[in-house]
Amino acid sequence: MKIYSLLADKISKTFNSQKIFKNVSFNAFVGNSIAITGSNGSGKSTLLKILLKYIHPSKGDVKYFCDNKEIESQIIYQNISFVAPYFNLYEEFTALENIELAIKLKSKYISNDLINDELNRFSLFNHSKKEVGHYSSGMKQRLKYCIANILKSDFIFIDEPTSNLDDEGKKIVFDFLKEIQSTSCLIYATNEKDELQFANEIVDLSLLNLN
Amino acid sequence: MSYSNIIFLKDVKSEFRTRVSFNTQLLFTITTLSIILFAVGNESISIPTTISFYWIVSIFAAMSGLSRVFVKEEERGTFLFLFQLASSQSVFIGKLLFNAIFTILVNFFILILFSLFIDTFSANLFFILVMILGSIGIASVSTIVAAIISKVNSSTTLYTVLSFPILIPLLMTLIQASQLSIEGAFFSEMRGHFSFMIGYNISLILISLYLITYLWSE
Amino acid sequence: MDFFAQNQMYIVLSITLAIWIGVIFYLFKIEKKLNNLEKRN
Amino acid sequence: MRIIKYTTIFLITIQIVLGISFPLVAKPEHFWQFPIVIGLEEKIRNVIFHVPTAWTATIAFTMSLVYGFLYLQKKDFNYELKSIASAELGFLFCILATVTGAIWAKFNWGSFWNWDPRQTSIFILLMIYSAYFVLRSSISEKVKRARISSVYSILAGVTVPFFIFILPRITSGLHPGSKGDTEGAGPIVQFKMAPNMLTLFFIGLIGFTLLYFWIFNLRYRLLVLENKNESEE
Repeated sequence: MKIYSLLADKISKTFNSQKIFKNVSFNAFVGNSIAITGSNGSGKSTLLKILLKYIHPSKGDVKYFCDNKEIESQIIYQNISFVAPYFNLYEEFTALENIELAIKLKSKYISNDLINDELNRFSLFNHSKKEVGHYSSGMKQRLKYCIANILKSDFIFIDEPTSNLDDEGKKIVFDFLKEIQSTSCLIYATNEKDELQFANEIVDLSLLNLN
Repeated sequence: MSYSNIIFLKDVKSEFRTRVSFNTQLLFTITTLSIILFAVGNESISIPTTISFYWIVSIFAAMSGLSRVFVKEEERGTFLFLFQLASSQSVFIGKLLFNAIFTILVNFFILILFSLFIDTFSANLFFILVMILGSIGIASVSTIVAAIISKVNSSTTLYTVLSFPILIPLLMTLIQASQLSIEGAFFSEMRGHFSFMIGYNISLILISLYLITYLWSE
Repeated sequence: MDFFAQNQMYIVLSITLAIWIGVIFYLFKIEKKLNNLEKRN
Repeated sequence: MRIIKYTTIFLITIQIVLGISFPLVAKPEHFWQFPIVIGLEEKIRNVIFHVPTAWTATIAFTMSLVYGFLYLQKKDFNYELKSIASAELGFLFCILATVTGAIWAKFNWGSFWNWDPRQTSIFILLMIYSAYFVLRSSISEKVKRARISSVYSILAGVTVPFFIFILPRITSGLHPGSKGDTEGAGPIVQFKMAPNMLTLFFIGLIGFTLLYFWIFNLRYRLLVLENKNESEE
């Protein structure tokens, strides 16, 4: 079993000379999940996107390690899954087609009944043939979790885990978070107090915030 | 390499489902061609003019259809989903394949329309070869500029302003080569044009593969 | 009037030189301003 | 920097004084006399300004391309400032080259603009870099603007050699040095000029290149200052 870890080293981000946060450092690994908290606009989502290497940090850098060997940022996408309310799946495809696309691109081979179990777990089984465009926002969010769980990526990033979810959805996601906390390196952003239970280390951006 | 085929097939499937840009391009060619036919009336036009009409229709159809290939991902918010699934190069090659085949199909459609409606126009093998090389070139320029545009979130007019200067070398050679091919030139006369177009396409694709990695993240 | 006929060339020369000297002074002025600005911070 | 300044002044002043004042004589004996070139006569003096500006424009654009590439590799913002400074200068010299070229065309071929291959190349160069500046102005965030404009300058840079070296050769045109023009004097001069004219020609080239480096240095230092207090606010 390879040990994966992520090192954030003094990351700071300024946007056109307006400082968002400074010197964020932590080391995330399997079993040491990180929660990023802070008031709205303190840059939680920006920090998450920097960790994903989707946004360049102004200072400091993000390094991924597999058995203490740095992973080149060109191929880091293979080990990452990201769940957030502000991106969409392919709405003209059905749930199965979206899942199939993700599986093929990550060259993973997963049997159909395992997929059906996962869909069942996230209570999407009887909608799996419908186009994602007709899904409610809660169902779309659950489908993103379902894809992340099927791929079993080593790094899982989540922005506002329980957004657009009803109580039943929250329960499913809480079980999911508890389960993956021990299997993959979890980093998530939230400001709901009851979600902090899944983190071993909390990074509070409001303290580091300057403005 | 197979990842880009998956991306290509995904784009083809989503194009079949929505059929948005395919219809706009076909309608575009029909309207532009009908305007030309009204203007020409029934007197026969010389070969250079038919060639210039052909490439005007083809370029502007490409300009209107191909610029959306990356912007669509940004607008519909699916970019972050794609970002976590594939590398910038495989997505670029996938989109490039889609654009190239898409342009070739549209150009064949224009070819048929032109041979039906304009009698002086008779496409031969060399012309089709020129057209295919030209479509690959147009597609490669459009794909990399579409990637730039998708990051700048501004109107598609910027797309035309950015891609036109880069297309000019290809356009000049295309017009000369297609003129020669229609007039029935031998291969030896057109070898210079073919080698230029092949060289131009290869260097553009290689440069774009290097540049796309810098366009991938914010 | 034949003064202009023979040596038009020197008129052109003097105008060009005038423009060129103007450019040089302009550049030196900018350089001086830049040096002060750089000394200040 | 000091040597560059004074050599520039020295070289270009010589070029202007000698280039304009040397008389044109049918059979030159002394070194300070130019041979008359049939069909050009006095208009040959345009070589003092037109060719050096075109030459400096190419250097400036290539330098801008190189700095853009370095910025992408090294992520050091100073390279980006050098790339902008060089692109602006390139644009200025390109306009100068177009204007002097048009004046030359007016007297040599009767009209200011007649789509001679070399004129189309300069025009397209202007279009490329106006697209570059339009692109720059449509992005607000400093670092993103730097990255995307460097990407575009490299992408457009690939086509520039085509215009300068291939296009004039494959299409016939009126410009000296294009296909079918025997006596030839394009950017790649066939050195049919008299030796003294030739030395003056090179003095001009070196002088203008040094002038470019001098103004570039000033512009770069200005941009650095601008960038510094912009990020201090």
